[in-house]
Amino acid sequence: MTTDLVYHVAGAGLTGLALWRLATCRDALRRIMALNVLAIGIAMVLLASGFDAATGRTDPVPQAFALTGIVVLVSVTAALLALAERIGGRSND
Amino acid sequence: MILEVLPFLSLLATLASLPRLLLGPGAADRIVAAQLAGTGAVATLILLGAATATPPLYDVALVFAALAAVTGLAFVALSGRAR
Amino acid sequence: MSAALFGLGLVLMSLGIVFLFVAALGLWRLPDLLSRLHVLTKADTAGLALVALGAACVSGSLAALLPLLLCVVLVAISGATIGHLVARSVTRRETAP
Amino acid sequence: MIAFDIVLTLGLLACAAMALTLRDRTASIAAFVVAGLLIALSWVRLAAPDVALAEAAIGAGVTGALFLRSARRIGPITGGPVGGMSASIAAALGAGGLSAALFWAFAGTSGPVPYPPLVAANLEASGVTNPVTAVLLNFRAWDTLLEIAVLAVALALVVMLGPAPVVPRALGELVLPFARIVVPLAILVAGHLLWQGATAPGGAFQAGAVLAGGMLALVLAGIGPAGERIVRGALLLGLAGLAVFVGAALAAEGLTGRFLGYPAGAEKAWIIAIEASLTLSIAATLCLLFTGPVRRPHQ
Repeated sequence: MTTDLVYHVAGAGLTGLALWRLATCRDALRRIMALNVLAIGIAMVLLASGFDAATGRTDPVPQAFALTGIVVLVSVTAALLALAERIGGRSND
Repeated sequence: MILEVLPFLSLLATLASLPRLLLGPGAADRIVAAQLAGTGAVATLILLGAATATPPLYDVALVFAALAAVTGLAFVALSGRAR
Repeated sequence: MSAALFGLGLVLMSLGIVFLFVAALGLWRLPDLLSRLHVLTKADTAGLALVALGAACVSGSLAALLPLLLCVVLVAISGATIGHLVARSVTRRETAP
Repeated sequence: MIAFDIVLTLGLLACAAMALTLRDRTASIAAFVVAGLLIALSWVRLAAPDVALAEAAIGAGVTGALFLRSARRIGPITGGPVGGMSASIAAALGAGGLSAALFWAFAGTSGPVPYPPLVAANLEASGVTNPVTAVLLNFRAWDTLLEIAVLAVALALVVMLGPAPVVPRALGELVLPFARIVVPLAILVAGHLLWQGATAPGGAFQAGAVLAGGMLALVLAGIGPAGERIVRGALLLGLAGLAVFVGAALAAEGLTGRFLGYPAGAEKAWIIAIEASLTLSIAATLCLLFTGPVRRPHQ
């Protein structure tokens, strides 16, 4: 039982949870949130596979990917939320 | 090693605010619970940094501390009637 | 000297964690929102301050002191402000028609 | 520490499940914010402090505020699940199968990987000593350029959609001391992260996200810069990051003949200059993604 195995399981669990909600939920906000959880789960799996338990270091290349992914994720989230507001929002705030 | 037990205990204290987040009853109770979890996360990061002697973790704690109020502020400023 | 400092740091950190648990307990047990806000502004801030002080003792370097101090100041101000604002919005809503 | 990891991931899964299943909007968003805290802790445990810094800044500062804004505008959750019980079970089986496949594909891959020795061998030539910054702005700078392009596209999309501007409630005078102390300190932290990004965890994304969080705090406190001209300026600043990056890439091409290949000896200066402009641009972009552009004329 090592650290990276724990995070592999957690990342796969987050991914599964998010996929299930994406498939079964009708609410736009909930779906965008599920998309966020999905991206985090994938990043966790990626980082866990780059983690070297012997040295306690993580491969810098997956780290850079995860970092890029987080910034892209927040911009995509903002764009999707603006779309969701436009589609489903009450006309007068 | 006692230094490694302390972050664990602090993590437990952080997670202890989750029932209040789940039960509510009001929206403000849930936000207060999240705020409290934020402080707990700062404490956990500091303890992890002390336990593993990695000062970069203090920077992560600092970022959390600097932005701790933004979610609560958004909740208060955007709730209720618009001006 | 450094062993004494280390021991002091451990004691302070443990005390801080006790405060954090007290804060969590208060969040569970206190009856309403306004009393729960006490937890946010007092027990939690005190706990974090003790933890940071202990960590500064354990790491034993002055360079680590500045970020820790800043953390405590920022969390104290944020907690107080959010506590005030939440209380304000709740009481306004209760007294307003 | 294995107990710490297990409890942390269990708490994370619980928070994510709460965020994705609770019927109350605020509860769901609060659980999502707490999940963000736990995710940053997970990145710390996975020895990725750079990622943890970005997650902390974006999770604590931007995402929660974004979701709260949209929840306020869209209203409470309405409508049941897609399909019935059988559809839900089928979806659960499919999702479970996919995540099991993901676990199976990645968990067995802990063999020797080529990247860490390669990065370590070329770190000297990259001009910086933080390996993550070296990958982001030297070895794989092309990816980072495209990422900035994604940010610019998202900004353009939000501008075209034109969401209603954020109008925060008046919060009274007690937010002023908060804004006078916390926001300058946040800016200080951002500068610190930018400066140390060359040698230690930190860099343009982390600094930009912290700066954006500080600006959001100002806007929400009702004392942020408003007005058409400032918003237009921020828009230009947001798009300027991409222009600077492309300009630097072309200039480097002209100087060295390689796309984004910095002149030898001056790598650090180039990287710091690009990062500094990216920080401002990312901060302006993230802030505008929250506040929205100028109100549309026909509204």
